[in-house]
Amino acid sequence: MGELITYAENTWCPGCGNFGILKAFQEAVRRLEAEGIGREKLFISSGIGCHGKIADYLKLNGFYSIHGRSMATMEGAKIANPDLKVIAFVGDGDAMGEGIAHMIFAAKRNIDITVIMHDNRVYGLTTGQFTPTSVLGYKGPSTPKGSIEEPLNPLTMMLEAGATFVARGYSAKTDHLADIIAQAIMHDGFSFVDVLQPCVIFFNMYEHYNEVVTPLESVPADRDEAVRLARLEDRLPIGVFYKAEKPEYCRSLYGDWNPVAQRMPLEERRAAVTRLVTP
Amino acid sequence: MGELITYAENTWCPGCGNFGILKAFQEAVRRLEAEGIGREKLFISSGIGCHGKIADYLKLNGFYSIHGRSMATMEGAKIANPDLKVIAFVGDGDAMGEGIAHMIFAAKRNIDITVIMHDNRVYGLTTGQFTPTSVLGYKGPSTPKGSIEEPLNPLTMMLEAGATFVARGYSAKTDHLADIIAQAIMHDGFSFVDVLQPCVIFFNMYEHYNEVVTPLESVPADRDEAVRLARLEDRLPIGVFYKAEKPEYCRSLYGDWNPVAQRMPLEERRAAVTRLVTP
Amino acid sequence: METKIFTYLVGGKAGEGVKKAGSVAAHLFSGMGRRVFQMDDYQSLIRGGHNFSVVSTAVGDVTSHYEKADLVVALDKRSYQMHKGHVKENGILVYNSNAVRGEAEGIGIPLTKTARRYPNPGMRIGVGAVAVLAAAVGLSKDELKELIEREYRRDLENNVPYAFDVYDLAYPEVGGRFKLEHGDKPRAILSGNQAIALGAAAGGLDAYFAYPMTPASSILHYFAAHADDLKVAVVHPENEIAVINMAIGAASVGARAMLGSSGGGLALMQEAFSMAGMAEVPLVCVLSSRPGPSTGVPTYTDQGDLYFALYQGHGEFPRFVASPGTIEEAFYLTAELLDLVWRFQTPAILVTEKHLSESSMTVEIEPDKARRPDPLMHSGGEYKRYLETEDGISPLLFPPSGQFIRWNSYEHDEAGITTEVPEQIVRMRDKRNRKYETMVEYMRSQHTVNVFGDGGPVIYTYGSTVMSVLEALRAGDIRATVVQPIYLEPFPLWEIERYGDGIVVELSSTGVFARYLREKAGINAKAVIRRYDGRPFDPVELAEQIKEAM
Amino acid sequence: METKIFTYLVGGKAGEGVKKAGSVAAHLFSGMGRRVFQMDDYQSLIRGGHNFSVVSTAVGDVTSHYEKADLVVALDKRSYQMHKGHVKENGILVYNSNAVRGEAEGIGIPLTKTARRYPNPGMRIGVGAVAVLAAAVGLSKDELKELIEREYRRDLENNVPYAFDVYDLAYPEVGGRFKLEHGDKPRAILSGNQAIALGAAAGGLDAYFAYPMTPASSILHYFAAHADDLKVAVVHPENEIAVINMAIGAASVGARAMLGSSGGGLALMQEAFSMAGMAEVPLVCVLSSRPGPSTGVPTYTDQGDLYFALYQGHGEFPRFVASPGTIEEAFYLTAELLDLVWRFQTPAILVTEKHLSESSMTVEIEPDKARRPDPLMHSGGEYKRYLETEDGISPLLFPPSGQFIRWNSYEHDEAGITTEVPEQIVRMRDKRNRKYETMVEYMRSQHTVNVFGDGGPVIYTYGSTVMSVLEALRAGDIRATVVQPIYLEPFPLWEIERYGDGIVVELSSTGVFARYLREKAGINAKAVIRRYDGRPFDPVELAEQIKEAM
Ligand SMILES: Cc1ncc(C[n+]2csc(CCOP(=O)(O)OP(=O)(O)O)c2C)c(N)n1
Ligand SMILES: Cc1ncc(C[n+]2csc(CCOP(=O)(O)OP(=O)(O)O)c2C)c(N)n1
Ligand code: SF4
Ligand code: SF4
Ligand SMILES: [Mg+2]
Ligand SMILES: [Mg+2]
Repeated sequence: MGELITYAENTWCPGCGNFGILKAFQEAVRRLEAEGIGREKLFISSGIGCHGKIADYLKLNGFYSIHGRSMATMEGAKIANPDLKVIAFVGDGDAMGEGIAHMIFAAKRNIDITVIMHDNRVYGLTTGQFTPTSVLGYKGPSTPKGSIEEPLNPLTMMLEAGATFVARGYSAKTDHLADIIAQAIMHDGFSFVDVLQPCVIFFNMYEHYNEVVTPLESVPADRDEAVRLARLEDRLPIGVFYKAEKPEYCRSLYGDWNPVAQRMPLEERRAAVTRLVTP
Repeated sequence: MGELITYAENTWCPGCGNFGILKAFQEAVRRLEAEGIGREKLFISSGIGCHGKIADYLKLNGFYSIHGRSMATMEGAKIANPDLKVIAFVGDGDAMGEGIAHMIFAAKRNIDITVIMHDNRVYGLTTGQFTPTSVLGYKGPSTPKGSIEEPLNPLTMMLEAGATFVARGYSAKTDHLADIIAQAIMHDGFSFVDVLQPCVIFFNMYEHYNEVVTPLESVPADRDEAVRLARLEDRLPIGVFYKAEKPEYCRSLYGDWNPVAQRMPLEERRAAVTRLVTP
Repeated sequence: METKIFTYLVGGKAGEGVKKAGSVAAHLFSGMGRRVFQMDDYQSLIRGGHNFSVVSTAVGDVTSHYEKADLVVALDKRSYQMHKGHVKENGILVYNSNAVRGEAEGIGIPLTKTARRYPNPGMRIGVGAVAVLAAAVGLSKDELKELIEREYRRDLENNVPYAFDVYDLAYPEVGGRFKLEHGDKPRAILSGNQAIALGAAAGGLDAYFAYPMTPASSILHYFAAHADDLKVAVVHPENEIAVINMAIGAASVGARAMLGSSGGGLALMQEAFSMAGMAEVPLVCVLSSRPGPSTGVPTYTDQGDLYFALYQGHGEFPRFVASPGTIEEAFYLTAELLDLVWRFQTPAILVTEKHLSESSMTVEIEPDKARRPDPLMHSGGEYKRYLETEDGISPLLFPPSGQFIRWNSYEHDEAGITTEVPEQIVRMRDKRNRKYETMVEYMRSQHTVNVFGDGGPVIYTYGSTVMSVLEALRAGDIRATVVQPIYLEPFPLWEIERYGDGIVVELSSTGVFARYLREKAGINAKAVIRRYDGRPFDPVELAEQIKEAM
Repeated sequence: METKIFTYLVGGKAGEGVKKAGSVAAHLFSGMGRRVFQMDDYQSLIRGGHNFSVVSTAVGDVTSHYEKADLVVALDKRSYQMHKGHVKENGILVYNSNAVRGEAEGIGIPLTKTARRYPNPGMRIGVGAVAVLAAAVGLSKDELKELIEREYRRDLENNVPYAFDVYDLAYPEVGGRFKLEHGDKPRAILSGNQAIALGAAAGGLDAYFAYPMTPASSILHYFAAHADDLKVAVVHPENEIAVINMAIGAASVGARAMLGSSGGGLALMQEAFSMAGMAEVPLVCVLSSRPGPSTGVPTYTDQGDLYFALYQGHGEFPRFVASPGTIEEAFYLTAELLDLVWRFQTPAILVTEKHLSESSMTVEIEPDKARRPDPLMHSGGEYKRYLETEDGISPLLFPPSGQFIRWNSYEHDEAGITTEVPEQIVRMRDKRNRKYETMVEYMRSQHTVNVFGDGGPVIYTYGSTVMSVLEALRAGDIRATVVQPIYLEPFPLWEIERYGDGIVVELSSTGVFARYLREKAGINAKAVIRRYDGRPFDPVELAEQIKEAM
């Protein structure tokens, strides 16, 4: 599947969890293609950070956006062309820090975009400062004596905001992750995939994750159960935590229309304008 | 208690719920003074909106800040001078829309500020557009066919973010509200008070609130119970939903120190600098 | 200083229907074939306070309200006190005698007491102000009825009899006092914000994004109300940062996108504005100014954002900045900017002011004359988003497509892949700079400067102040050459420099436009006529100032 | 073109200890009493890629690295290829023979293979580069051991024997090839960002707020590491908007506050920056630039943000914008800006670049010479936050106090209560404009422009490019008058205008500084020497360009 990858030199650190995400995503694309969703329908984006480099590596249409905004960029793309399957790759600093408002509102409005969060619990590319998901006591260059804040839980936060598809994957379990990603993209509404992604340089959690990560056997019965499971720390469940149906934003906004593909002919538009400027 | 009020002309609409908040707050100040917390220790702030005008009316030290930022302004004030009791008056558009990131992080870091949200479920001052707390179907000038988004629940959102004091009051029950506000200010950590505030012009909920508002008999046993109660809609509980102890941010940051009141003498500071610039 | 202008001023509390009364008057006049200019002065509050609406009308051109009115109707005491000095010689002052007591000047009519015969008396008295006008200009009761029915539409069973009651009270005092000539034909009345919205629509807009902020909000409201007729996707998201990033995302898949806000909102968008420069995203941003800095004076007007508008965003990148001088120009210019941003793939700022955004006037608009975007599209072969071309413009292509399309906020190579290679950085910066040269070259063939008048001393002005200046020249019967750069960036030096030194008129406290002219064109201001109390110029006063400066 | 400069260049992958090796070299030289300049070139990645560190040293002044080195140590193949052309005549090229194969030029040493005798070989080879230098400049093994112990501190049981191994391999080839004179005394080595942090501390800073962004992050890191020694509250909040609003809140209760970011971060802060203007909040904002627009090239240097830095925020309000020319100046200027913002209660931008922020050099700093804030405090009577004074400066007062203190982002009256009254709006705008006049008057008595050299053609430059130009003059033995405005706003026209036309040197693609000089002072650039590939000037090349332009 080499042709899904560009010629850009990969500059992730050897062993970085991002490789697993890249692999899983390619696998997910293959599965989608098998289901008839061609890659030309995909539109991807990413924030700035180590995670963001995936936008350089994946040979898919998209927008390498700015720190914390790729989900907003993708909401705009979706609103303009709802036929696209849009995916935002985000970092934990990116999405839970700088861009948390966009995350909450994308979930709230249940817009059909997929957010894949490379959750390494550090600002990787800016040399390891603590992020909103960093553990209490985490020592980074802005918190040399250890972080004094308790982390946010991305899953329960997104559930609280109204997300209709919430899942967690692990970059080292690429097959499982590919499956989740494919499901997330297929889901008709806002999907959030939190990916445990060890950063071998600043917060290497491989050993810990390998020990505690436990796949869910099935989707939990309801949101309360999803929340309970998402809060577990000693046994760290991965899989789909929550999946629900709710009206999708673009359809609620303008029904079965596509702003760029079904543009009103300019003549009609001008006739409409003429009506509005006629006394 | 006239001297708590400035000479500014009050321009709220007759019947607006904001009057109840203004009254309750003055009463809370009186109660705090009775407990030995003088008004000179208070530092207030507000966003922009109808709610924000309270900063013009209250004769207390403070900062009339910008839309969505008053809580950040107040975090800065608290960090600089932790001896102050700082209070941010915010709107629902202000705090759940423009400024939601600051709300979540102020709660997360459990910084000792009090946020009082004038929750009229509309952007009042900009003529009634829908806000993050507006009901599905709400018709405002930006949603003439009705809002297509489900509202956020400010209480559960703040609980999710880690707030250690979460309460709801009703502007028409000023005595009850005054009590909550006094408690919130006394609480050592982040406090959030969601105030049901009818906007008589754009979303007049007096009748409905008068019918369904029900004071809690006691503080719910735990956070889960608080969440359950906070989600009720048919019977709308008011009172303190949650109260917990957790290390306060400023003390975790620098212990028992006060940056502006216990400034290091400039000579010592320069000696320290000299050490750092000596080869 | 006699003009053929008739001015109607109605003042009262927010919620009393003041603006509506002004608008009804405007429609009455335009229905008579006259031209109309309506300016609404309101405070940042919802009920109470002091609002007023001034409508000036003439058979010929009128591009400003006048501060002094022929007929003043004061609905409350504050209006009475404020506006009793605003009655023209031979004008009439009518006041609500239930609100104003113990005052001698003018004609008292018990507007409130009369309204109490009907429900919601407080919100109805604006209708009374219309009835007074109807009587004063000699409308029959039938004509008044028709006017009320056409313009108010709602609650007619109370509004019409109330209007009749007031008409009967007023007629003996003011009946037929003003004879207004009919003009050639009825014209549409648009506010500046409506013109901007409609111009964008005519120019092919697909999606509008905005977070409410005075004085730009009514663009959002207008689009929301007309989303179905115009087939525009209209989105009001969580904040301004979402607004611009969504708009950029929309543009990146081919949507003609626009956004609007005031200074504070645009200030929040600058990071993404800079991204639009780097990624070469076509985007029109409407900046409707109010007095700043910061929250400032939200419901008033000012031109102090000029430099802010010009230099948004970090780094070097090309952009258009233009400002319409009239409401009609706002229509065409918005469409034109949509064309330009798509032609050159870079962002634009349409800078305007509350005075244009929220004032209304009679216009004659031909939607077919609006420019339509005609971007350069990819025509075959391997696609490269940032293809290095001679003119710096790379063809566009949108998904779905079998090709690789990558937009990038990082510096990049032709395909849009991130680069840190020195030569590559230089090549892309050169490409964008070449694009700027192409823009300048193109603009040389475009209409970038308006010149009014055929001789006389030069007056420089721009934005909505153009309307004030033109009216001042009429009001003061002054011969002058008014030079208005429509485009501020690229600055049309080739047009401007020929006019030499002149008088500068602007709404700012430090004379930013005069400074700009000096810095850009070496033009020295002989005098800088400034106003900066948030209010637009009054043509009569401005005429005096211009005469003095000449 | 012979200079007494010795240059050491070490290149390799991120993670191999390249920057550290440069820094150890710098300390070795400064320990010899020499002056040092170190420039680190690194990519936006954490491991791999290509980094290099260049250290130039002399007994006399040295204010830039040189692209061509006397001793190049290439730790990997890419460095070898890139830097084999960067060896000065009579210089030496040493490479890691385990990484570079089949190449003839230079001296191969098996740095990796040797490192494999110890744990973590990949991260250790930077120590080898230091050992090669030690051998080349004739250090004894004891001296090398001492150096490694002092500078690396950790893992000495492996680092020292590894260094010895490499020393032994290298000595036969390069031993004592360079004789470096000793200078007068050891000096401290500071990076620009450290100087900014320490200058602020010396100037009385109470609180520093920042969200990480290259190349400003290391100010945050430095403050975080020294929060306890310096007694500064250091906060890294959720985003840049929180940063500036917190800083403003802190200032409003009396804290001397500062923040730092790069263009994208500052872009997000503009709404609040404008609030600082309106509410008259003292605040120093550090803007450390990289090539833009947008994400641009994050770890490189540029001066294309000039106009962005000058015109931040909507509306009209006074501000200071200043840019340090050297690392020492960065120290004093930061303290000075803290003084100025408190004196005049308005925000300031310290604009600098990656090249100053992240380069290091020997400095001699006297903390007692740093200015200290001495704001005008309220001294009695009824307090009014915005008291109208002749010079526009209102006294300050902080809580707790028995008085009413209100800061306001809206236009306001003297007490800080919101106003929409026209006369009041004018008065407050006049007050802030008077304050600006006071600022300008004050700055006329201050040191606002540096002039170097005593005659010869005029060269205009600013910011870190000053260091490049000064070194180029030394390198090229050129006589010139270098004029550097330290302050860009208020622009010190009174100083600048006397110098007339000249050559302009800057790091931008369109010549923004040249344009600024033309617009502000009517100065025409005889030539604009620009570099805009993200790299700072090389003094030798720049000297040639200057000569050509003269
Ligand atoms: C507005 C803005 N602020 C700060 C930065 C600097 N920055 C670049 S990447 C990054 C952190 C990225 O962290 P995260 O999103 O967790 O990604 P990771 O590198 O860990 O994959 C930051 C703060 C930026 N590019 N833009
Ligand atoms: C950055 C910015 N965006 C938009 C606005 C315009 N604005 C002023 S008040 C307001 C809404 C206020 O709503 P809310 O916070 O709910 O307050 P309310 O008026 O309902 O009390 C808005 C959007 C602004 N002042 N600043
Ligand atoms: S720093 Fe961490 S997250 Fe970034 S590439 Fe290296 S291992 Fe991966
Ligand atoms: S608009 Fe609503 S919230 Fe605002 S003052 Fe009036 S009633 Fe109160
Ligand atoms: Mg991360
Ligand atoms: Mg509200």
